[in-house]
Amino acid sequence: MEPVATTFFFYFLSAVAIVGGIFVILRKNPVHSALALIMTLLALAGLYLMLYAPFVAGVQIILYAGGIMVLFLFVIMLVNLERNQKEEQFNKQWIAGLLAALALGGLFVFVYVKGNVLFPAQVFKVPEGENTQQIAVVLYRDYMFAFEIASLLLLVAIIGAVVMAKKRI
Amino acid sequence: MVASLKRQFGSGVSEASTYLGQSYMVVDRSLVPEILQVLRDQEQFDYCVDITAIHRPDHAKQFEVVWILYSFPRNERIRVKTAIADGEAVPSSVPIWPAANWLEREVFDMFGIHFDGHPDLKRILLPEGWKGHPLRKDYGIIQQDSEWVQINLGIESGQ
Amino acid sequence: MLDYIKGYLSSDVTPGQAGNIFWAFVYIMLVFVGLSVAVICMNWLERKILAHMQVRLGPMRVGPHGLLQPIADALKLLLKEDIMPAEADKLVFWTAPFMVVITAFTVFIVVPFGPTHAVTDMNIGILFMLGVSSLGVLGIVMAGWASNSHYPLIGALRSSAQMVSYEIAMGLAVIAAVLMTSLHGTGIYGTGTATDGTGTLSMIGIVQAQLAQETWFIFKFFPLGLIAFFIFAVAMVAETNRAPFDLPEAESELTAGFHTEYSGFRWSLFFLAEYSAMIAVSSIAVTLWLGGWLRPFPNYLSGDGWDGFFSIFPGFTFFILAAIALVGTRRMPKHPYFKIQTIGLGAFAGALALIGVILLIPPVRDRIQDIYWFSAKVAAFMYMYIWYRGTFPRYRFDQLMKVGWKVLLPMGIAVLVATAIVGVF
Amino acid sequence: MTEPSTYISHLELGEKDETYLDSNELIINMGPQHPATHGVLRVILKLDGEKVLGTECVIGYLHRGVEKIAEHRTYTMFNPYVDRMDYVAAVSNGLGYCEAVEKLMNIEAPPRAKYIRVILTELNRIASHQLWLGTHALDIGAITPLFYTFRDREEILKIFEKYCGARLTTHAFRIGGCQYETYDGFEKDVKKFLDFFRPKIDEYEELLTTNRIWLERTKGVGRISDKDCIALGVTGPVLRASGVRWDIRKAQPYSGYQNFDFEIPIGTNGDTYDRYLVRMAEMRQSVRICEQAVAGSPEGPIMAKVPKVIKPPVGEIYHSIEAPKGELGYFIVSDGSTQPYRLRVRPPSFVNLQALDLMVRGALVADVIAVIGTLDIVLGEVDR
Repeated sequence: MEPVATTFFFYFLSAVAIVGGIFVILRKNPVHSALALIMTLLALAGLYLMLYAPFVAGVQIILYAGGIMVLFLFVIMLVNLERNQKEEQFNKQWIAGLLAALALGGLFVFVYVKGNVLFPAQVFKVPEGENTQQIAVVLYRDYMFAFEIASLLLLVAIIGAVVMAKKRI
Repeated sequence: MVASLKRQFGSGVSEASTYLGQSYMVVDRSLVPEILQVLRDQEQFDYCVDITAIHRPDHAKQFEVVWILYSFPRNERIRVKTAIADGEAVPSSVPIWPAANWLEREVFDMFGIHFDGHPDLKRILLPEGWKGHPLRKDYGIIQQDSEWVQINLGIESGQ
Repeated sequence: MLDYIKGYLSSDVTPGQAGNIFWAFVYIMLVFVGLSVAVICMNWLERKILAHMQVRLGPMRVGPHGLLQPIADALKLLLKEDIMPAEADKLVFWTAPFMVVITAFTVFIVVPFGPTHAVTDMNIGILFMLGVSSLGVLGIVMAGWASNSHYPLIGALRSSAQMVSYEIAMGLAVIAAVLMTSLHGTGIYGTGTATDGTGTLSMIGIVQAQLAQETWFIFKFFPLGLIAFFIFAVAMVAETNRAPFDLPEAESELTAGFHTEYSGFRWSLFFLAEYSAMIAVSSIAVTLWLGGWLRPFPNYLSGDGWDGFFSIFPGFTFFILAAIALVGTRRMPKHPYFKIQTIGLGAFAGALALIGVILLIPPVRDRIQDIYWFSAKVAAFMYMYIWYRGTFPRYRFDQLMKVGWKVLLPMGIAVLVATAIVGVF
Repeated sequence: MTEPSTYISHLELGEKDETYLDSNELIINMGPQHPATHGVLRVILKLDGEKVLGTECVIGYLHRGVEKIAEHRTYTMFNPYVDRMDYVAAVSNGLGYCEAVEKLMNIEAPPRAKYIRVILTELNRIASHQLWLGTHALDIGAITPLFYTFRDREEILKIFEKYCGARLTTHAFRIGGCQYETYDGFEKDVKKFLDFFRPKIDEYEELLTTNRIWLERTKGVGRISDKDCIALGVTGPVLRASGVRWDIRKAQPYSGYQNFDFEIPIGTNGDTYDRYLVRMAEMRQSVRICEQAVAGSPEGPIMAKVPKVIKPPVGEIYHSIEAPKGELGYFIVSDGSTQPYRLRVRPPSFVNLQALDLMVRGALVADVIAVIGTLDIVLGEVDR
């Protein structure tokens, strides 16, 4: 299917993502922050769709928005919210934060200016219908070893988390 | 059994007999915890059926506190009674029978009799902050704590 | 413009794939209206069926046999005062029901009622369905948290834990079914014609694979398909918060769980979402394991004769319903007070019969086939839902988790591995 | 008997549990308006997530001052009031009260009256257990048994209505016997009901006894040992489910129960499932008693010789019967006038409810519901 109103959707989704991101850090209430983060993640999923990567978009929704964020909210609702709301939102490290933000901004500007040199002018068009299959081939054939290492690392992380969270085993 | 108790505690057990096939004993207030303990441990009265009180305003000692006990091994009931004056406290029997907890609270609620050593002696059926103890004879049947009703329910009268 | 509209009619793909926005919009409206009607019917049916299971009559007053009860209920809900707790988080409280409803309806974009009867066919169809329906829990969590009250909060906590747990088992069962689209098996399991061995996540593709392999996936690699189906059938009840897994809204424990503080219109949105979510997961189950829109035995009982025989089913079903309604008119009390009700029931029977006649007109008959078989299979699931509710006590939270993590999850992994092994060797 | 293993301490709301995650302890008000608290019981739950750290019952929402009313009514006038305490088992309440006054006046109801009393009381026990079963199952999430039990309970209520004109608050007995001779066909009605009802118990059991979810929800839930039961004064089916074979109908027979052949069903584990089984078995035993009572009911008067004005001599009496919920006792102090000087009701539900805290500590919220259901409390009796 030919894309419709690509530019509009690109800017719309980008704006949603950015506004969501800003709300994540501006809201005092952690639940609001989490909801804003979900908004950002959904907007990103939309951007993936526009890049002809439906599988990544689906996984983004199912894992991040549907899975991880639900757990986030689960934990946030359990902890003491009243105390968090009283806490100071911007602490003393704002200078370092500002510097980091400026550096990142500089990088973005650099990429934007030099973008035409660094990236191909035309985005490589992956056939949408085979996106999932191609990811599978890449993951499980070309980068099998890296994939397995990553999964092993995650397993270690899970076990570590269980050990740390459990009082006695 | 009653006879042996009488021997053991002497004049503390002022009356012990049977009326309509039900045995009861009247004991001195100071001996209450001891006698109840003995009744449970030696005489096997392991089940505290009820604790209640009777208000007799014409007596010198206005209140009569009644323990109704039952023994599973002996299949027997006994009533232990003691008379106390208004304002006098009775030792709590919660350490002997945990069942006494709410029963004593109810007696406190209805008669205003205090139980020494009760873990959480407060009103149980009436709301906290209520004035008066309704089962006393001087408390009228349609009497109410109108102040409480007005403050908490926002109405003139609960009647 | 007219050509644009007409042009689609000759195509053999979904409007989404054809890029025909007009027909996509028509399909969306059809699905939306159909779903709303289905929810209304479910409302009435659930009350009636449950009532008859429980030796009572159910709604009898509003309309003949309470047929107008759902409409009366809907009116009542719309007219009810909309209460928002004073301490509630207004924005989140307001958004939550819409979140739930939108996700519950969005998934129907990819549900294939027929080879071309879907709004669109996505390459990641099943993934899309699981993903979007998993967003529904966010709405529930939001509702529970925003109410700023303990019972909804506990309901939301239960709901989030439950959904995340059962989604995993559900996903494993789904992957097993997706694996089957590419695997044909050999030896005793060898069936159907060979393809290139690539599987598909597309909802339509999955049904077409079942058609090509000449088997429903529930029977494939027996008993692996059946076990995977069983896992999904259990997990989907848990996903939709229905008895015996209705802990997030357990009325005897949490009064009404996450929607305790909701009333009127907003509450009805939760209701709508619950039922459309039930239909959605049932659609997944039907698509993945029960051959989707395929009529019974399309490969063995093929030929014009059988096609004709099966094609009269939709009309015939409506004739049976009309006959039941007619019998109902006969059994109505003869008292003049019931005259209007009797006439109404008769008119209803007439309407049903008319629909039956329309469904027998050849062009309609051919096009309605797929939708009929799909709906019939989904309806069977809906009946099961009601049946569960009438039969089972409620699980306790830890037992629910135990079932999810200690029973369904290992079973799902085992089925997945076994399917892969059986399929390859 | 050794030291009781429990000591009920009240709820300490300020106590803090050390956990790695700084999770909040939730204080939840369950009731007084809550679908599963069987009326207006309010339970304050202290929760860690879903785990119950402690409970505190707040009762008294239905307090009507029955004991105070008794002091201002004559013995006859007070009789209908007792029906309003345990309104589910009004007949049992009336039996206990009438027998207590009779005992105080040293009169005895004639044999036929006793048989009528036994029939009605046992029917009422069945009705009470049916209501318990329906609501208990509903609390646990099985909605269907409720309608089955109510359908069958209706038959009992019809018999009550035919006998005395009232279905729930029957006021069936008078001091000294029964007011009414049985209507024509009473025996036939009761027999018909018993024959109708016996397979129905199997039907209930079919729905629940081997239902896996029911087993998981009830087995090991709200366990209480026999020692704890006795220490807490818990009586009735709850006590028997913990393995104590004690029933006042056998231990200290009243109203001619010694003439009937029946068994006391007991449990072993003292959990919710055993209490369920015990009550189911009790229904069967009640059917047995009713059958014997209908078959063997003698002819004769139904009212003893009772003076027109009831004026018991000065004295006091404690009389208790085995109500469906446990030991229902009346302690009456007479000063020789027409009104009781003091009337104390020993309500089984009130005392049994004390065990709630012990039974649900460490359990989950859902278990609290199951345990409240299994204690079979009636708030009218708890609050009086």
